Order: sequence, then structure tokens, then C-alpha cells
Amino acid sequence: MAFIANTPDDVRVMLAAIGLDSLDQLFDMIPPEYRLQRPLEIPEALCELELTTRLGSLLDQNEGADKRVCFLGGGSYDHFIPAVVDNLSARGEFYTAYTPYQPEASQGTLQATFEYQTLVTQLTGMDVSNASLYDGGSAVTEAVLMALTVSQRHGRVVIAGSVHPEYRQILATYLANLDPELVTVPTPGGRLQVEDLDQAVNEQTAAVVIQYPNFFGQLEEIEAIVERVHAKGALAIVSVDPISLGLLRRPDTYGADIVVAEGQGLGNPMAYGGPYLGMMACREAYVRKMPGRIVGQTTDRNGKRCWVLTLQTREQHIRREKATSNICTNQGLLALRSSIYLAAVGPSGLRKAAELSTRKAHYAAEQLAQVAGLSVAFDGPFFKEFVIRSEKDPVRILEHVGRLGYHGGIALGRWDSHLKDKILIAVTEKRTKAEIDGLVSAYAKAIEAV
Amino acid sequence: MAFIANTPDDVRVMLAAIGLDSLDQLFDMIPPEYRLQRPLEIPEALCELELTTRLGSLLDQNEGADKRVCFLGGGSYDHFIPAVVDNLSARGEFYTAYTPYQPEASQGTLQATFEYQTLVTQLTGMDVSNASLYDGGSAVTEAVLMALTVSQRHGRVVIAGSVHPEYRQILATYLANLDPELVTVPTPGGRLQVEDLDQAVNEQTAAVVIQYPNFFGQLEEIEAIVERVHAKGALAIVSVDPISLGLLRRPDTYGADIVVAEGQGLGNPMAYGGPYLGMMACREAYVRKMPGRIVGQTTDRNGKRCWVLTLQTREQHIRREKATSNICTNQGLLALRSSIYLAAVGPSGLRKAAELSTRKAHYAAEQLAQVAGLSVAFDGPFFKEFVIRSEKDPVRILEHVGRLGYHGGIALGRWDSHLKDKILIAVTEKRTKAEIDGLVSAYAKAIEAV
Amino acid sequence: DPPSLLFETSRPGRATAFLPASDVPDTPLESLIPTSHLAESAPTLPELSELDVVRHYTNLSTLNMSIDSNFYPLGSCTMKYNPKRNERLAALPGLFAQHPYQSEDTLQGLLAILFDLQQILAEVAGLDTVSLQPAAGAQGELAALLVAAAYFRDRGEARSKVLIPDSAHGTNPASANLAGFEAVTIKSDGRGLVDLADFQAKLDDQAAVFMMTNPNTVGLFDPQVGEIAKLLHDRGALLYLDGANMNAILGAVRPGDMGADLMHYNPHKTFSGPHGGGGPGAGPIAVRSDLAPYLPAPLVARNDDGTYRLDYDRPKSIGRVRAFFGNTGVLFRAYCYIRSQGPEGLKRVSQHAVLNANYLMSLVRDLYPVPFGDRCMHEFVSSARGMARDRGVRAMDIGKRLIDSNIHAPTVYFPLIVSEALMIEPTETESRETLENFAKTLRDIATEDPTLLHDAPVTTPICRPDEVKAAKSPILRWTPAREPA
Amino acid sequence: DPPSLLFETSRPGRATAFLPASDVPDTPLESLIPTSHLAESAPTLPELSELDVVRHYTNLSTLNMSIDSNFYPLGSCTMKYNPKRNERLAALPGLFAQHPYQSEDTLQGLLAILFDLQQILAEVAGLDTVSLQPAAGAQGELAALLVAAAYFRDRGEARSKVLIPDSAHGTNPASANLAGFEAVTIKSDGRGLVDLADFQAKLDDQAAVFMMTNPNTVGLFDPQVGEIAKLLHDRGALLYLDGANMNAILGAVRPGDMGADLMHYNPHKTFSGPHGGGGPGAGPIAVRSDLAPYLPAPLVARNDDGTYRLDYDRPKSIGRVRAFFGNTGVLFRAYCYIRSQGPEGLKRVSQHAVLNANYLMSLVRDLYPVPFGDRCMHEFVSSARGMARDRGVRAMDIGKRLIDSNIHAPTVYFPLIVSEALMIEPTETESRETLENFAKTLRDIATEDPTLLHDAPVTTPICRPDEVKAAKSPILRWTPAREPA
Repeated sequence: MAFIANTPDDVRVMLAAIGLDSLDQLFDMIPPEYRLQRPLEIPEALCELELTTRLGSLLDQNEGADKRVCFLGGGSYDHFIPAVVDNLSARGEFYTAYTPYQPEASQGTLQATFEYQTLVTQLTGMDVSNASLYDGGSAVTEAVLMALTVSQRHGRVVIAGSVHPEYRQILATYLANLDPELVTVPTPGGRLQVEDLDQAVNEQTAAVVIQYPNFFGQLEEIEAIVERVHAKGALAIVSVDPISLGLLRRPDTYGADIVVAEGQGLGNPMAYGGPYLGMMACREAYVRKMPGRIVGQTTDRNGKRCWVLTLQTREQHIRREKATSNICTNQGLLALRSSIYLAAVGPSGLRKAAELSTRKAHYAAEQLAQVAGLSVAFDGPFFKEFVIRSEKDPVRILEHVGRLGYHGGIALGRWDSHLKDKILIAVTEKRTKAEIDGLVSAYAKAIEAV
Repeated sequence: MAFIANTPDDVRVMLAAIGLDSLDQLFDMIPPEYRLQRPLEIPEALCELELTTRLGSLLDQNEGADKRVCFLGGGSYDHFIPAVVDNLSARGEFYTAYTPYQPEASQGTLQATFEYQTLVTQLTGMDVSNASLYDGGSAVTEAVLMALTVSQRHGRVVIAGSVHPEYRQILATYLANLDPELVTVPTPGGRLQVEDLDQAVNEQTAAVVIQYPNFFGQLEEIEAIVERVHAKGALAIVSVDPISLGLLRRPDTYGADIVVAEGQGLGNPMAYGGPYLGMMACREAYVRKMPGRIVGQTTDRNGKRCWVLTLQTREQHIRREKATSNICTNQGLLALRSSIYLAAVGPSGLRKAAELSTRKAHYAAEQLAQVAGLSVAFDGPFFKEFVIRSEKDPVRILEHVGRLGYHGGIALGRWDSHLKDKILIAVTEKRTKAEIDGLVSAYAKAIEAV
Repeated sequence: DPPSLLFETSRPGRATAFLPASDVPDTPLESLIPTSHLAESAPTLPELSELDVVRHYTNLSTLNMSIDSNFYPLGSCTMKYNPKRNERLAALPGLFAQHPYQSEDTLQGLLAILFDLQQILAEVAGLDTVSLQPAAGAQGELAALLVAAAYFRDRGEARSKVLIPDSAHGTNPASANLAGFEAVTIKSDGRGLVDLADFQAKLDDQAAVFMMTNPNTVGLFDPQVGEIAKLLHDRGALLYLDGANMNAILGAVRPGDMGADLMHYNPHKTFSGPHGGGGPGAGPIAVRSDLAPYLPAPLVARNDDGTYRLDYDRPKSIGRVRAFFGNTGVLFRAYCYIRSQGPEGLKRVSQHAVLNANYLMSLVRDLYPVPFGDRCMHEFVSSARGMARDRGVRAMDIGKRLIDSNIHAPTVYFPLIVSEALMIEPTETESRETLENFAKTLRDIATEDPTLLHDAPVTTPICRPDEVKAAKSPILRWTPAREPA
Repeated sequence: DPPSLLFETSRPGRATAFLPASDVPDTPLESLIPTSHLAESAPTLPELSELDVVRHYTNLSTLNMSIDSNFYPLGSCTMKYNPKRNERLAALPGLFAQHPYQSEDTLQGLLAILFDLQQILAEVAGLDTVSLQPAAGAQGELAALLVAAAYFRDRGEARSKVLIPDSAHGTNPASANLAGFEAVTIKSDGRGLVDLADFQAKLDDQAAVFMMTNPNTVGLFDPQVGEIAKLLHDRGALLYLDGANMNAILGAVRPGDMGADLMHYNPHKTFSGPHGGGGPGAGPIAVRSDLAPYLPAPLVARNDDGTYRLDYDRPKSIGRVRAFFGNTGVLFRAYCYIRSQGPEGLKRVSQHAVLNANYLMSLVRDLYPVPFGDRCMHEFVSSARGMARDRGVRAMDIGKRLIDSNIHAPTVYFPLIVSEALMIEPTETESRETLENFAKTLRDIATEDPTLLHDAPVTTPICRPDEVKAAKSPILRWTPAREPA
């Protein structure tokens, strides 16, 4: 019996203590008419050997970054994960603990989370961080919901068209039954134009959401944009790539009010999209409107420094329908992984990851631009990701490149038919020059063949 | 700098404290004429990303049991390793501790080792076990050296030709410069004949070494053999397969004096031959002649039950040249893994592993015997391993079978030209009927093609 | 000594080698990215050697209680054993190295697993269609309510209310609010069940959904569920089943069979995902077929040729609640667990979860009265009200004192309908000896000196922290004692 | 409470599911194997649930000190950081799933690594040929002595003695004895070095090998090594270098360059193999070319086409000292470590190992006198003789008291030539702060109440065990308190 400790003997003794004759009687609270009278129609049990063999071979059918050279990005990246991250985060005491409700029995998780919060503030330059949210996409929406409360404006929310299309979809989903109008500012040139933004933001606008580097890898004119947002009395919500913070300006220096990020790149595997890590940091003044758990420092009765969950009166288990958010679960394990990652790589390592990604992405863009039939789509500066335009159908091109052993990029037409001639390509520090040259040659072959 | 914590600042401060100007001066005890005046000619340093990529791809070139279906045995077996074994043994506190010299700081290792010793006695039925030896092969020799001391006979050591050829080589190597004569009893029929044994064992014989199941997988007439050995006043050293003890008679029941085993099959990976686990158990009377570390139970000053290294006066760090053995390092981590394995699978799991291996091996033998050009070589009962005779050259047959995706067996000619038409095949509980049928068909094709 | 913070251990210049030199042409960085975008310096992260990091986290971890080290009978959280076999499989590159935007032809193994999981969760729910997207139970609740909202909108019905029992988890009203509904509380009756009169009084044409946790948070199966479903359906409203307590009823009764129209799962609870100090979880939702068009997209679909695809073609879908497919890593572990159990095994899980809870209750209820129910499902709620009144010992004191015996505290002060609540859920993976040891400890505590209990725990790395101070002047990040000169 | 033993937790019938039903035809077992070979019942192993096992070992582990959790300055054991990157690579199937009798064409990646390692170890040794076979340092010593014996036998020389300094590890004389030699002890002089006069007096025509540890066990490099080598070679004898202390001299001086003819490595010490509570190790040996024919077979050789093979064709080989290739897993980790360092890095390892030892010595030697040497190599040996005499505080008391500060004790009472020895080896992977904290703790202990020190440790799971009782009436296995009826 998988994972059940009771022996037939135990069952006998225990049933007798309860005063029952059979396991079935345990369920006699349930009216018989609802009881399932047949076995569940699900596959039969597998022992460990079978499970390992069968699921192992199913997984082996997949061809991800382990089997093809990966140039896919769009919010999930093949960054390098140092071995210490896997090793330490796998310790049972971290892995199989629950939310640290009992601080005396949870100082490990609490201190690690306090350190995570500090690391996030160090990365972003913001005042405070929460203990994590679900993912970078829903974190954008949580930031908007928070901005509604902070600003007390409920008329409009503005988002740049250069924000990840799925992040924008999430926001639309959440706002569908709420008051604010959602206005998306198109970015046909790959970046947000300040004039377009000015038109979209009105006096009832609670917040403007910008991504930096944006979904196309482009660097928005972030300082000018935030200035305009503030001029309209709205909050600037900026979604960043944490790896980019090894190189790019910290959000505090350009006046961001709420910073969110997808923390996957910081030591978390791509894992077909999740679990990921929603990061959120903001100005101190907003902390009591921030969703999610927060760990704070205090002292115990002996005056010893220690940590506890704090400001819980914001949360749903206390405030119920008046909570700042319905969030309960956080992404503790991923926050831990990201903390270990940052502690292991340090400032020089993070900078190097950012710099190598930048250099290699620019090299790749330059080389691809020389392939007949391809051109670089947007002319703004970019970080580790860029868009190329293809004269031939990207979907077919990518199929061909795939057969040559490369995950060559993301066809942007999947989200927007206006972008159907475009491909988004990401390059991380893991990619070698030889792999990039191989990609370029694969594209050249594909253009010819398709 | 890989794994060095001192910063340039630290180095400055520390050198100053010592009164030196440079790191180089630290070595001025060494006469300059011996100092190496050039860099070592070894490959340049690799950072973690490079190391992971390069060694990962080198390892990926190998085609072991991960890429071909494995029917290789001969002392190393593809048995199933439950995930708990890997997970728990990897805990840093076990993994990175040293020999438990300080019992107060090492009760984890000590208790685990005491449990290991107990598990070995439960498996074998013997009175006492040590804390492990290097491997099953050198354990045979250590048992012989021990028997020399116990028996106070130094004239002869007898070993069956059906013992693993490499185990026999080790014994020969060790005895080369010592007094006893080494006599090997040939086993052309795959098993030891009592009459042959009788001729070989004389009154000066310290011990007879038997393997059960033997190298060919055959089950020796163990009871009769041990009886004859004892009749001559010699000790019976039996090398067993611990997995077989889920099914076969325990060594105490047939009178073994010293039992040794290769413990690899109990939760340890094949890992191209090592590190493995030498197991040794014996009668209580011999314990003070046993090589290797031993953990014993005692109490602390408060009367609390606890564990310590004990009987250390046998060992080289106390007795120096008079030690029972030169052994210092043991295989603590592998003993731990085997304990976790046995604890996880329990008596029913071990029995099942043994039984499935037996059934599948017999099915394989039966099916292979039906292939034209192949026959089963020996007619004694066998456990999970058997020998087939091939009309065509085993080496070429196996090459062909290999190309079809199978590690099809071991050509026995590598050790003994008399066996050059024979192939040793092992079948563990991991092999499925489909894989066995596949092997049979691969052999059939090979016989035809070669 | 408590471990230092990473930032206190940091020394300038300390680092380890993990990335190589650049192998592409060396261009000045400023020629790639204008300086107006570049930071003046790297972030002020801590600088540590690899051994610093290893020792820090190794030692930190030991300050935690966890399932792997302790009995953890935290009610409502289903702290069952997390099988290591699942972790081994989840660590394979066939899962971890898969990018969410790979082409479907490179994902057939994984899509087969996820499709299978959708089917299984539908079967266990007794409902028709499953979306695996939501990232957590609470997000599943929200997604399901958004589905309900879309359903009513599509039918041209404007319904503004969601009814929720007073014994419900706080996520229910919070999710209802976030989905744009008004949360209306339904009282519990003297048996700890839904007060039918109150329910009927509040069930009007504005009611969209009734969110029911069944078994409920006091560990009782509410047998009125069929009647409730009928009343709701008669009014055109929907019954939502909060799946938090599914561990009690797997294979015994299916939400769809008791009238539920939609539900969420907490796979990290019911199907053994490790809780990771607070997450990650996942929150798949299952719905009746007429609600299926509104589910978040994509779902996994099977093609006629046996291959799998992602089905994005769902024009009525509410859209997305998170980016990418979902919390695949968590879902995969749930799948491993379910496949390890099979139909008989899943049923047995609930049998033993309920057996363990009832046995434990039988061992302690004389000293720790259980206000609602003679028996329980997978958990039970004792009240320390008598002890609080007679001896000044509160539920929290009892929980803290258990920690001194290496047992994690139960959930305290929840559900709100039991005063001085101790909510105890042993799960099926604990042994009888563990339960008996827990009962003995709990019984011993009942007669211990109240002062000792007020001081507890006394064997832990810290004693009771000052939570008021923490909330009053929040210190939420480390800052250097003095700024560097 | 101390953890129960596995056997005490066991309950009949408890188990977990790890193997499937048989898929081959169901024959009665007795028809496959005669009953005379079958046991009457399965062995009496403990019966546990998987959670029992996980919790047992998780909790057991925390009773250990280890490098991952503590500073561990155990002299002579080189307790350096064991890089996790090596463990990740060693866990790949390309290593763990390789069978020792696979054909060479399926092992090219691994053979390339092992060949490369042979070359590297030869270069670092300044010697010609390397065998990776021995399973541990002590087996390496033995194998090397067997090589020496074969060499002399082949030359027709009968030499019966091995000379060994009195400061040597006990394995040296034990190995010499096992190789059939008589072990002859050479005294140390007043500086802690080889007493040349005694050495010369004992160096006769029967001398086969001198086994020298250099740097030696008091942490000093013996500058007489060249002269010693010359004296030996003039007599036709060999110089053996015990590689236990290689961590002090990597890239700084090579054994071959100082005259050594043969040596062993402890890769698990010098090259960061995890010690695993006592093992596994490995013991590769390196020899001068004229000794190479006698090495244990096989070696890895490179073919002209760049592929690799196993070279078994060594007719003068001593044979084997263990089955299969060797402790490949340990060797592989050593290779990872060496490749992470490169030529500069290996040199730096020794520089910082020596720096750390000297710095630490400078911080404590006023209170803990160091009888031999003004400076040291990678470790130093203090003597607590003064404290023992004046205050009744022995080396062991000091070691035990360190444990109370979460620091593992140094090696005590070794080497034998220093009374009340405290042998301290910090290694290069420890930080200055760790060394300073250790020094401060050691200095504090110097003035602590002797009673406290005699009682130490007081913060550990157990206090001092009764070792006499353990040896006098050995209890070496668990037995049930009462036999079951």
C-alpha cells in the first residue's frame, strides 16, 4: 500500500477503538445515494519501479532545452542554475514545511524569506518586498489591484502593448467583472511612445503598467514614461526581468511605484511554465496595501532577534472579503531557490549573467540580420531578447530550424496577427558562440528550404 | 576563485599577521631546487557552467544501462534503487561528515552504522558485522587474512574456481608476498565438486573460499561443502549476493564462518565499478580479529544509550604494523545507502527483488536455450545469472546484440580461454518480459548475422 | 547562536566561479546599450563563498519543522508524506528543461501526462471538464467564480451575490469579492452544518453561487448537500465545491454526484505536492459541461491520431489567470501520486485519512472536547474553551507546548465557529504509533502547569516572538547597521 | 529523545510498494530452485513505511557535524568544501548507470575522463604513470609496496624492510606488514623531521622502501628529502611519498622532483571527495617509469585514432587489489574538482591552505604552543601538555569543548611524537572570519573552568560515552528485548 502506514492489525485495533466494524462505516455520514458504488475509472496503480520507468520514458519523449539548443524566451528563460540551488532547496526541512504559522518551529523558512525580501529590495532598489506571488503574470494584476486601493482611482488602468501578451490577458480577465476600464496603448514600433501614453492616461487612471525590458526585449524610454505617468497622478507599475538588474538601472532610480517581476530566471527551471515566482516590491508607504505574505523582524521574549509573519490583517484569512487579495499560497520554495541563486552568484555573477546575455543576444541579432530574408524588426536598444522579421512564414521557418536541432524562437503571430511575420529570439549566458552560429546557419538553410 | 573564501584584503591582513609579504613566502620551507618553476601542465580552469556542459556531454557519450537494456552482471547489477536512497543519503550531514571519531558530534553516522551492522547480521544470520570494507572482492581477501589469524594455520588457502575471477586475482595479489600457498580448485562443470575440494584442502589449510551463488550464477552444494571444510578444520568463507538472501538460505544455517559480500546491489549504483560496498560478517568468537571499523553500543555519562567506534585496538592507527588489517577508510556512505535500501524495501521487498530476478532469469535462460546455436552451459540450479554456450564467437555475437540496443552479457573468455565459447547473463527485477524477449530475438539475429 | 543573515556574512570581493568569459566579439557594452539604461554599479547583493552559502542554508533548514522531520497535524493543510519518487521524476530534464513555448510536437510525452491528469481529475470530481491552469487553490476559486460570472453573463443574467458559510476558509469571500460579487455569509447550525433556514432566507435571484466546503472545516460531511444543490439549481444558481478537503472522500463520493457544478482541487494537499514553506501549489478546476466553454485556455486535447495538442480555440473562455500552461511541476507530482495509488489506492487514502482522524479523536476527545460531531472525516476540531476558562490555558498555549515534544502545532483559532479551536488533521501517511504518541503528549499537556504552557515552547531556537512589535514598527528587510563610509 | 532504532520502529506488515508483479510465466519457485537452497522465510529485516524511513534518516542526520554544517578542522583529514557541482555531475546516468563490463566502445566519454585524470595525476606528482585502481589511500600504499616488491623480485633482489618515521600514519606500518615487509621505525629529530642519523643507521641492503610523508604529520616540509632520496637511491632502495598531505604542495613542489619514486593520492581529501562518514575514498598511485610495468591492471590507454581502451596487457603487473576498474565515482569527483581549478587554481588551493593554517597558528600559538616549527604548511600541531600539567585539561577536553561552540574537534593525540597533540587543519575553503572565530573560541577555552571542560560537550545530543564499557562487553548489533512469543 503506497505510503500508508497502518497494517491490517492496526486497522483492527483502531476500528475497535472507534467502535466500528469496517473501514466502509467510516463514511456513513455520507448519504448512501451520493456514495460512489464503483471503482474510480482511473489507471491502475504503479509501483515505484513501474512509475519510474513509464513516466521516465514519457518525459524522455519531450525535446526541450535538453535536446535542442534553446533560443526561446518570452518570459521563461534557459538561464544557468548553479548546483547549490538544487541541492540546498531540496532539503526536506525546507521542502516539506508549511507556511510558517508557528514561528518557533519555522525560523528557517522565516529567515530565508526575510532574506529573500531583502534581496528583492537590493535588486530593485525599492523599499519593501512581499514574500512572493504566483508568477510574473499574475503579479502584474495584483499590482494593478493594489494600485486601485492605493490611488483610490477606479476609472481606468492603462497598459502598454509591449507588455507580455499573456500578462495583459490575465489583467483583462481579472478586470472583466470589476469597475476600471482597461486601456491598452499599442506599440507598433516595438516601444511605447510617450505621446500615445499621454492620450491614454486620464485623471481617473489608477496606474500604468510598463515592462522593461519589454516583451520584445526592447528598452522603453523608462524615465520619460514614468515622469508622464506621475504627471497624471497615476502609479507606475514596472514589470522587470530580474536578470537585467545586473546591468540595467534599478527601478527606484527612475521612480517606479510598484515593481513586479517573473523570478523564474533566478535559479528556477523552465518546467513547462511553472511553478514560477511572482516578485513584488514597492514604496514603503504602500506596504499595508500589498498582497501576499510578508515576514518581519522582531524579538522573542528573551530579546533574541527572530522573524514572524506580519501585517497579516491585510490577508484573507483575517480580513476575508475585505482582504487586499485572495492570495493564500505563495511560492516559498521558488523564493528560496532564487535567494540561494542570488547568494551564490552575488553581484558580480548577476552582472556577468546579464552582460553575457546582452553580448550574445547582440551578436546573434547582428549575425541573423545578415541572413538574406531576415532583418531585425525594431530599432530601439535591447537587452537579451530581440525580434526579427522574416520574409517567409515564421511558423514554417521555425519548424525547419527545429528539425535542425534548435528551438529557434517564438513566432509572434500566435498572439497578434499583426506580428505574424515576426520571431522573438532570446539568448542567455548559456548559449555559446558556436550555438549561435549554428542557429544562424539553420535559419539560412530554412529560408532557402521553405 | 573556485571555493576559496579569502579576498585580496583577507590575504593582506593574514600575511601581515604571519609576518610575510607574499603567498610565495609561505613555501620557503621548501628548498628552492625542488620548487616547480612553471605552471602545472594540466587543462585550464572551467567555471561551473563550462564544467557542467563539457563533462555532461562527455558522460552523455557513454551508453550504459541508461541507453541499452542491461543484462550484465558478474558482480555488478542493475537492480532498482528506490528514490529515498538517493534523497536521504545525499543529506549534507551524512555526506560531508568524516569518520565518527567524536561520538558526541557523530551520533547520526554512528547509529546509522550500528543499524547497518544489525541489518547485515539479519541478512546473513551471522553474529557480528563490521562497518564495511572496500568492495566485495577485497573483502574476500580480508576474510582470508582474518582466517589466517583465527585459524593460526599459514600453509594454504583454497579457493573455488567458481569464485569471481577478479576476486581470485585480488587474493593472489595479496598473498604473493605472504606465506600461504593459494590453491584454486577448478570447476569445469560450473560448480565445485566435493571430491575435488577434498583433495585440495589439507591440514595446513586456513580457509576455503566459496561463492554462493557462484560467479556463474550456480548454486553450489553449499551444505556439503561447508561440512567438508569443517571436517578438515578449516574455516568456510562464503561470498554471497545480498539480494539472493531474500530467497536463499542464510549463511548461518549452513555453517559459514565468515560471510562476505559485494553490497552494490543493495541500493548502490553500478557507477563503472565503484565505489562499492564490501560487507563482512562472522561468528562472535572472531570479532576481535575482524578488520575494519566497528560501532558498538554504550551509554553516556547520563546513562543515555549511544554509539561509539569500538574495539579500535585491532586497528592500524593504534596497533600500527600489528593491526589486523591496514584498512582505514571504509565505505560509510555506501553502507548508509544499503541500510536505507533495506529499510525501505523491508523483508517482503527484498524477497520480491530476489524472486523476480530468479523468475526472469529462468525465463530468459529458457527462451535463449531455444535459439539455434545457443544452449545453457551448466546444469545446476541458478539464481539470477546463468551461462550460455554459443556456437559462434561470443565477442562478435555480443557486438551485434549491442548494436541492437542490448548489453547482452559478458564474454567469459576475457578471464579464461577455456570459457571462450561462453556468455554470462544476468537478469534483475528491472528487466521486463518484453526486454527479455527483445534480447532473445537480438541473439537470434546475431547468430544468423555473425 | 541564531544564524547570521546572508548580508552579515558577506565580505567584499568574495565570490565563486560559475560563468565563463565571453566568447563573442568584445564590443564596449555602451555601444550595445546606451548608458542612460545602464546602472552605475551592480546591485548590492551579498558576496559569499560557495561554502558560506551551503553552510548558511544547511543550518537554516534545521530550524524548521517539516513533514520529513516531524509529525505535522496542521488541520486543513493535509500535511501528508511527499514521496521522494515523485521528486526524482520531477528532476528529469524531460520536465524541468521544457520551455512553455516549445512546439507541440516536442511536448507529446508531457501533454500525454497532462491530458491524462485532466481526465483523472474529472473522473474523481464526477464532473466533465478540467482546466489545469490556476496557480493555487485560491486562484482556482477565483477562476471558477469568473467562469460562473461569464456563464451568467452569457445567459444574460445579472447575479451579484456569492453565498458562503461562516465556517469557510477566508479565501472564499476574498475570491468572491475579487470576482466582482458580494459575499453573503450563511450561518452554521448547532451541528456545525449549513443552517438551512439561513441559507434559504438568503438564496434569492441575485445568488450566483454557493461555495461549500464538504466535508466542511469542522471535519463533518454535510448530508444536506443534495438538498442544497437542488435549492440552488431550482433558482438557477450554481453549487461550488471547495476542494480543500478532498483527502477525505476520494473514491467514496464525488462532488459532481452530490450536485456540485464546479470545484477546485488543491493537488499539493490532496495529491502530495511538497508545501515548500508556503508554496508552490496549484488549483485545477473541474466543471460541468455547460460551464466548460468558459474555462481558462488552453486545455490539452487529444487528436484523432492519438497525438496531443493545446486547445486555444475556446471563444467563450474567461481568458487567462496566469501566464503559460500552469504549475506543471506541481501537477506532475500530483499525477505521479495518483498513478502510484490507482483506483483502489485513492480510495484507501481517504479511508485511512478518516480512520486516523477518528482514532486520534477517540484518544483525546474526553480531555479536548469536540463540539461538533460524534465522528469526523479526515480532521476534527477540538475546543480548548474549557481549559481557557478553568486554567487560563489557551489553544495557542497547547499548540506551542506540542512543539516542545517535536510535534508541530495543529491549526489554532480556525474555524471561527469553534472557540479556542484546535483543528487536527493527521493524514493517512502517519502511523498508529505516531498518533498514539501525539495523543499521549496532548493528554500530558492537559495536566501540565499553566505557567509552563504559557512559556512554551522552551526547547526551540527561539521562544515566543513579539508579534505586536513586528506589526507596529515593521522591519521587513535587512539594512546595514551603519552605511559604509 | 534519541531516535529509535529502525528495528524498534518496525511493525509487522508495514511496507511500501516498489516492485511490480511478475510478468513472466508463473512457475512454482520450487521448480526453479530446489527447496534445499531456499530459506524458510525472508530475513528478519525491519518493516517500515516510507515516511518512517524518511523521518528516521532525516532526523538521524542532524545529530552529525559535517562540513556542510560546521567548521571541521580535523587535522590530517583535509575537510574541505565538497562542491555541489561535482555531485550534480556524478548523479548523471552517464556515470551511475555504466556497468564495469560494458564494451569499451560504449565507454569512450568516461575513458577519456579517466585517461585525462591519469595524465593530470602524473603531472602533479612529477611521476610517469598512474594506476587509478586502489580503493583508498591505505590500499594505494599497499599496492605501491606490492609494486616495489615485484620490482625487486624482478631484479632478483630480496629486500625485507620498509623504513617508516615514527610520526607516520598507522597505515604505513600496517601496509608494509601486509605487503610482507618488516616495518622499521625511524625516529624524528628535535625539529620534528626525520632523524638523519637514525635513518642512515637503519638504511641497509635489506631496505626496500622509505615511506615518507612530506609535508609530514606535524605540518612541516622536511627539507632533507633530497638527501634522503639520494641515500636511498645509492643503496638501490626506493622513496615512497605518502600523499596524505598533498593539499599543501599542489603546483608548488612535485614528489617526483624531490626524488620520490612512487606515491599514492587521497583524492577524497586533496580533491574534495565527500567523506561520507568514513568513506568511500580512492587511492590512485603514481610511479616512476621503471616501476610502471608492475602497476595493477588495467590502465586507460589512448589509441592512435584518439579513442580509448583499457590496457590489460601488462605481463609484469602485480595483478589486482580490487575488482573492476576502481572507485570511479570518487575519481570522477576529483577530476571535476581539478578541472574547476586549472593550473593556477590548484596552486592557489595550496597557497590558501597554507595561508589559513599559518594565520590560524599565529592567532593561537601563544596559548597553544606548537613544539615543532615556526611556521607550518597546511596544518599545525599544538600541544596541550602545559595545560594538562598545570590545569588538568587534556587535549581531548579541549576538543570536546569546541563541539559546544559548533566546531568539530581537531585530531587529538596524533601524531604520537607530540604529547597532548591537537592537530589542526583548516583547509583553504574556510574564511578568515571562521578562523578568527575558531581562534577566539580556543582562546576562551584556555581560561575556562577545568570542570566545565571535563564535562564538555554539554550542548550535544549525548554527553561523553563510556568507551571502556563499549569495548569490554561489546554490543555490536541490536537484538530484540524479548524474543517474540
